[in-house]
Amino acid sequence: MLAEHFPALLVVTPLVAAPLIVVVRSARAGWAMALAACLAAVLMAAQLLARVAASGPVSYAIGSWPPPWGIEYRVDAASALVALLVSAIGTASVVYARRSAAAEIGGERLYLFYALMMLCLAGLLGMVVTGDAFNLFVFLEISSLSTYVLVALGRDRRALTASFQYLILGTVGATFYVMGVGILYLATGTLNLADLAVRLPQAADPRAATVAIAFITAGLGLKLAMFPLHAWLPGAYAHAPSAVSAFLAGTATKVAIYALARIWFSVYGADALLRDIPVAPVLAALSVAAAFIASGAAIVQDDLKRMLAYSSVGQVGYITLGLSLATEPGVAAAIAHVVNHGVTKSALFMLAGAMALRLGGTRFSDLAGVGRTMPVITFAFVIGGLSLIGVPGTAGFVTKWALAGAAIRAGQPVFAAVVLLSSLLAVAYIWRFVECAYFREPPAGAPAPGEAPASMTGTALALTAAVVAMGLHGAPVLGAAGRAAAALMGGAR
Amino acid sequence: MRKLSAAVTLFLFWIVLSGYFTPFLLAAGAVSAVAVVAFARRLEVVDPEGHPVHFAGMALRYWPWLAKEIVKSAWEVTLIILHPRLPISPRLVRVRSTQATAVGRVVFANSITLTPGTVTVEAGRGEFLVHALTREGAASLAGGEMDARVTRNENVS
Amino acid sequence: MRTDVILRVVAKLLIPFALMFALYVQFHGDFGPGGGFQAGVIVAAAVIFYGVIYGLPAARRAVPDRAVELMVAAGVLLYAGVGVAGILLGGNYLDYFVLASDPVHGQHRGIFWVEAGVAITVSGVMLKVFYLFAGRGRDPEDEA
Amino acid sequence: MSVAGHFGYWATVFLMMAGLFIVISRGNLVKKLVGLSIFQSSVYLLYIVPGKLVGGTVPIVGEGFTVYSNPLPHVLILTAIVVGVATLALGLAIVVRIREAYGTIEEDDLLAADARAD
Amino acid sequence: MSDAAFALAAVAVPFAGAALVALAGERRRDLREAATFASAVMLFFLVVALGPQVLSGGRPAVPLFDMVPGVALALQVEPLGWLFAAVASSLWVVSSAYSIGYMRANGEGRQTRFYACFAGAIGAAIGIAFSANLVTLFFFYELLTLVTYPLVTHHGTDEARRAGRVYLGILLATSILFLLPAIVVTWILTGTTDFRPGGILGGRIDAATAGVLLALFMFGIGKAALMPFHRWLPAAMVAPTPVSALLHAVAVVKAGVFCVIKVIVYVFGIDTLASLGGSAPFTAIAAFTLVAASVVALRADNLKRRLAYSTVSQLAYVSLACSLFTPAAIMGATLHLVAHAFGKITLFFAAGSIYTAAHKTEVSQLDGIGRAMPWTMAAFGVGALSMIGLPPMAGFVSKWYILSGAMAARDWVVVAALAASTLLNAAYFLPIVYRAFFVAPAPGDSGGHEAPAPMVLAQVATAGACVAIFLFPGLAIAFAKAVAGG
Amino acid sequence: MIYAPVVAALIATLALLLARAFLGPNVFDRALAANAVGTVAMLLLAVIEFYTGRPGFTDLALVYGLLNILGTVAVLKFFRVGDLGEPGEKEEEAA
Amino acid sequence: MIETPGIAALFVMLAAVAVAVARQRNLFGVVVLTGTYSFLMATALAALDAADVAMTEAAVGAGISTVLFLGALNLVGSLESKPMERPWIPLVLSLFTGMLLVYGTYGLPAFSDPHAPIHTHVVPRYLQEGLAETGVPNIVTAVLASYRGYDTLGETTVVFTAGIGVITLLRRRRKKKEEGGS
Amino acid sequence: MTIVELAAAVLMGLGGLFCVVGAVGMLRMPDFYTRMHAASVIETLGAGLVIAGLILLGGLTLESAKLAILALLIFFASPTATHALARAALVRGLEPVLDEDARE
Ligand code: NA
Ligand code: NA
Repeated sequence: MLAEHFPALLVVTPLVAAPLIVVVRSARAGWAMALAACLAAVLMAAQLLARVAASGPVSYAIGSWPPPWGIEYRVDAASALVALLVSAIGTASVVYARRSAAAEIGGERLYLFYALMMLCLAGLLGMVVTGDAFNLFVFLEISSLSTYVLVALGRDRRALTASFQYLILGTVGATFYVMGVGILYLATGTLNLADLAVRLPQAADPRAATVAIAFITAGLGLKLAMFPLHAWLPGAYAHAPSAVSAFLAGTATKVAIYALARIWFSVYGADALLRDIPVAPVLAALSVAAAFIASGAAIVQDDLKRMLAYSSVGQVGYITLGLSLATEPGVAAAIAHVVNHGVTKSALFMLAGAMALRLGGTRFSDLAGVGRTMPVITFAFVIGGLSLIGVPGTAGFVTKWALAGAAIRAGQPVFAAVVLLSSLLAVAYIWRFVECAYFREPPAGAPAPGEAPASMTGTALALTAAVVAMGLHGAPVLGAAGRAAAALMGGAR
Repeated sequence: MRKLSAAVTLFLFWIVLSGYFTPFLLAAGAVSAVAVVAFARRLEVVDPEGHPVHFAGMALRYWPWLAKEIVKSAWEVTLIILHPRLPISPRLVRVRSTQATAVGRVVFANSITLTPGTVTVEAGRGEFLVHALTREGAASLAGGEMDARVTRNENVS
Repeated sequence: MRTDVILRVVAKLLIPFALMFALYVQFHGDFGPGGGFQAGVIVAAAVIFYGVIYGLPAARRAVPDRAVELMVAAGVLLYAGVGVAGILLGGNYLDYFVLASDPVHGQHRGIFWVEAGVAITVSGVMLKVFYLFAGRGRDPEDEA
Repeated sequence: MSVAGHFGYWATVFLMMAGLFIVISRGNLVKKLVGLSIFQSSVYLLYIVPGKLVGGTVPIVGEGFTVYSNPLPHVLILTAIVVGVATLALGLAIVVRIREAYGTIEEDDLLAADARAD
Repeated sequence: MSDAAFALAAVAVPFAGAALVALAGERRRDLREAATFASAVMLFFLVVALGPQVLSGGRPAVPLFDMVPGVALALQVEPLGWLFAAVASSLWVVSSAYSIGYMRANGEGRQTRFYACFAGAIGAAIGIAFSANLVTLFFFYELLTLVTYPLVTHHGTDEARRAGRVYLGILLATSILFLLPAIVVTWILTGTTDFRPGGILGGRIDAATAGVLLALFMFGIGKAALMPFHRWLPAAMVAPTPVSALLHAVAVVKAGVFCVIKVIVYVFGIDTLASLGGSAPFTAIAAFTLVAASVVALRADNLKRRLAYSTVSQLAYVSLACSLFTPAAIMGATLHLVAHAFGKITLFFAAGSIYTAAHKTEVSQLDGIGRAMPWTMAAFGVGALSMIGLPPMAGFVSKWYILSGAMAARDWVVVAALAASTLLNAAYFLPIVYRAFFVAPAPGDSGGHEAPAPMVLAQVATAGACVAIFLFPGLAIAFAKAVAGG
Repeated sequence: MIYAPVVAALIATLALLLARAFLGPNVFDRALAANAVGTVAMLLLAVIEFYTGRPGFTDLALVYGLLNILGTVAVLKFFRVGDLGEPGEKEEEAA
Repeated sequence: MIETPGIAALFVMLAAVAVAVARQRNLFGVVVLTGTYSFLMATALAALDAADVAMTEAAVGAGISTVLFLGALNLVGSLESKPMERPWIPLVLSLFTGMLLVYGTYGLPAFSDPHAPIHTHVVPRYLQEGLAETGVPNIVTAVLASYRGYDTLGETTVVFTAGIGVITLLRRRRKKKEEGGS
Repeated sequence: MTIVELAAAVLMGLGGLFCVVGAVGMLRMPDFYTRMHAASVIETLGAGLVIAGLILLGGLTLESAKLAILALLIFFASPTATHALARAALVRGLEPVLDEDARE
């Protein structure tokens, strides 16, 4: 049965697609191969999600070496869900990139772009399904390195500085992570997450565990753009090629969040976090700061993509706030927001990219009157924006609901208030766009009315439709997130 | 011929490095030697300069003398270093080189450099520019014994 | 100024031995320090040494860009392919036990090929990176 | 629990601090990458020093040896080194492009140039 | 077709109409306006068709999606919702006619967007009316806010944009900050958000929590315009008059008070609230709003602004009635929802007619206008009397019930507030009627002419309805009784 | 015990060479010191091989040697012509 | 027992080079010092019985990295133009991180403690069964290529990623006239 | 300790000493060019004696042959590197400190 190898093939398929694309050296074929790999990943992730829901976690011993001696791949309700999200957004981004990347990236480098996308996807998927702390680092680096290049491919020269900044901070973060893992290894003698969960409580010295989680949280916090470690994100998202922004916004930070949750709850366990290690309150405080400060910063940006990027930092704050509750509903809400916000932000970056393609930029001065020149794209953007606010009928509402509920249940109504109050900041920045798009006259010499190419518009609209569908029918995502939280908090075993 | 001798040399190199005499590793060594020679030919490094078989005899005739010279001058430099006043008289001198081939010149130049107290700075045709630590070092080099010995060995085969 | 005669001759002398040494490191990774990565780096270093002394165009003639780019991809494909072979032969991914009738022999086979894959990709990448950096300061040229 | 028994950790800590300091404090992008390399290399010691057993040997199984130092950290750090050089190569490539695009690789000048563009 | 399908269709029809309007576009304006009118009529018949079933105890239910686990996006028709839907749908028919006349006569731009959003707003209002639970209600509530935003900012001027900010700011902020937490807390306390007769919070809540929760609901429903969250309503008056008429007399503001009643009756339960007590602060706020808004209205010269503050004050009647927690008062609140709708829309229609025919917007300009526009000003008079609560107008019926509720509760503060506001109502409405008919027009004022026929017809129809409800209150009272659990 | 003196001497040598590498004053001094560090490190490795009785360190030393010369030549080549890839005829720029 | 003091001495030298790197402003000097750093690090690693790691560090650090730096310096210039200003915040941040690490590692087993968890868990199987299970006496190779072969696949992919990344970043556009070739 | 071991220890110790001397020279010499000569001591006598001592310990084995290869590598590579350094320094205009009488 091939299906039993899906945990490995899920990652290997895009990983192999990358060198194949390099061998073929054709942008067109590269696109087709990338798309095929993405679709295969989606199918495998979906099958795994169904299988895990039906019959519990799946463990896969790579090389047939049993864990903890070999590297274990482990699919449970949490990893399957995130894997499905990542591969689905990857698919959408590849479809979107067909025209978008061709327009933004020189022809002779285009096939390399697809190879890098596949590497990034493989890296992210590997981070999600691996059951080994060090293997996670390896795949983290695969995704990071490819991301740096993808960001640097942006048209504007600021893409280069953004990419460099990301490289520095990303590497510092990854190194912090490895230090944390190293301390855990020294304290327990194992790298397998499940084995760590068993052995960590018996480890001689609690200080090591505390410092290890501090390093791991800081390291992954850099990757997930946790406030105030988010400095790299706005530039990277704003100046990357549109397809890359869309892909990263929906996946990269989300996978880092998943990894953090995995180590927090599956290895350390909520009890230890709440009882012994004061890391949850710190995270909560930073999350609150993110929700207000980053969202506030989003309001004053002059560039739409930069605004979306700051919004991402704020929205990540909601997710980490959910994690910091360290309760099952809180984690479930966080995971649900990972999915919902991932889809929403991808859609928004795609729409912004469509505008950029037609208008030559996404500064607000470029966007004046875009509601008339690109009515469909603009309307879809407003829908996506409503999801950032958390208006009912959009995906954002569903998770805000869950998050507020979880906060109140956890006896932290203040956090619920934070979530709701800060979403008013989202109202402000989205309405800034609305007023710009609908109340200002298009600048002289603006392009005649017309939408972006169909493949871009279509993908963006499909994701927007998904945002609405997940908003109206949010139970599947919340249900899956609830199972994911249970899997995370039930320990890795 | 040169190719074969190069391959054999490399295979011997392999034997020394390896120390394992399993069929697989011996075969691997042989294949590797052939492959390296093939690739090195692509790089155009297997030629009289790169694989100077004809200099093989030199190892026995010239090196012992060179070793003696090295020890001698090393000791001199040691004394200078340890001398409280550091009695040096550095200078740049031109030294005649009578070698006909590039390999010969390189042997001479590197011999100069290998001998403490003198360094070949420029290895031109017929004349080297040498930096010497002391007057005496420069003078002994100007005496031309080393040049003559290298040239003699160059002409042997 | 012309290429320095000393460097030229010593390089010619050293490079074949460096390459041979790289292969030794590759094949003896089972017994001593070394393996695919180190061997790949040494191979690349030998060619880089050549390029530094004889000039980038000479190195590019000897080891063309197209071939290097193929190596970059081929090594990963070889490595990942060994894993797939494990699946095709009835084991898990990267399961070497099933690569031969005798499990230990299978392990040997698997390790041999994955080390080869590592070496190919590593040497290809190192070389390509050198080409790109060293070639950056010159006129644009076709890299195909 | 003696200070001397932890000298490996001290070395790790010092190199980590030095590397991090260079990364943060220096404005030259190449210098930052050098700092990053040192920062990453501190991890080598973190992993490998505790794996050493005095009286043990290289973990190559051979006749007459029973005590071996721990091979697992070696494997992990091999990977870390490779990751480090990969990052370095990419970082330098980006620096080269930055220099071509901006004419400088000093962080202050870059920030100023970007600020002018905004 | 089952009743459930009717209910679903009732929500869907306006949205379908909006889509049709958008598709027809500016080029085929006849088709576009035909689509508007046809949807209105179809909606009206669908709602009417549901009536008998609901009155006889049927509760057609349509579960749609599982929005969050345990809470579906679901529709259910009950008497209060039906009554609200009936008012909204019947008035949409009338105001469609009125809008067509108004928009054409004033040569307004962006009419496609206008009609599409208009239809969407009605759809959202019907959705609110038929929501089966708090989450569905919240969904349509927010949708209504968003879809009316383009209507408020229709003119695209800076003033319109500022008004739009106030409108959205207050309505979204109150709903997100207060209403949503209230709903979440309800859900956590009870595990459900369904509207059920007798409420769902009974026995699960103490007095203090109930007080906080009630405050969250009352202020969270910003559309009910309780002070200090009332400013969006006057701000929204920059919109074209049909918008003010339908939305800010019927759909939006009624949605607000409708939600208040629905929450009190079906979430808390009158009995629960009555047993917990502690209504005094809300009563006080409602009473204050009632009187204060009337005072502001008295001082407003701009006609639409005066009407807007009148609306704020009239909405406070409903809130006040609700805060009494007695069946009679709830009946009165329900009836007032109906009565005020017909009365206020008549007044707005008249104001729009005056603007269209005479381009006048200020009360002080209206001297003698009754001579040129007798039908319009007659309708205005009927509406004004209904607002004051004098027979033979609909307003009398509802105020009667509210007053008797207050007397039954022996809440003399309420009684006093009602009396005071009735006097104030009279003070700010009657002078307008007086000026129109009994003061000579200013010199140089040409006097003008009557408004276009569709507009006149519409306002006469709604004025007639005001009288009709007084004369035949049975149906409305029957529904109101069903709401109050009588 | 026969190894202790030589190890100590080699480490002392390393320390002194490092001092030169720090003091410079120019890049040639540093490169010279670095090259010597490589050589001394090779010797140290050879001694370690005999000290531990495990083969393999000579391989390590050979790698050092090969890369030491590569590194030094690359630095110098670079310094002389300012470009790693040139065969050698590029004009000199003032430093 | 000369290992421990020897290793400690190498560490001290490493630290000294790190400081020198921080202070050196000529980037060529920095590159040369970095090469020295790598040699020292590799020697220390060898002394710590990590022969494979030492070989890799030497090959990478002293060889490839040097070439890479030089290739880049050729293109970006070699002098760090600005001296350090206000180093206090970085210093405090680094010190804080360092102190955290000290705190965390202080309770960990001391140097060369054979009862430390890393010597008693997982690894015994590699050392005792590795030769029999894989036929490879170099346990590092056995673990690298087989037990944790998947990590090494990832590592190869990292190298691949960096390679095509650099190609993507530094590839020149083809000349117009050369188009249509392939 | 056998005679061979003793001899080896002496050789290695001497080699180590020459290394230290060379390094001291590196510090004491006044300029780059003169320092090169000090470095030569390390690379010739220092390295040679240490390796000779080790070969003595190894006896007639492949291990010793390997050490010989190592020595060869040093003897080929280090003068080449030194030469390259010197040449580069001179070409880049680094002036040597010369004795007064050294005017050729
Ligand atoms: Na010399
Ligand atoms: Na190995």
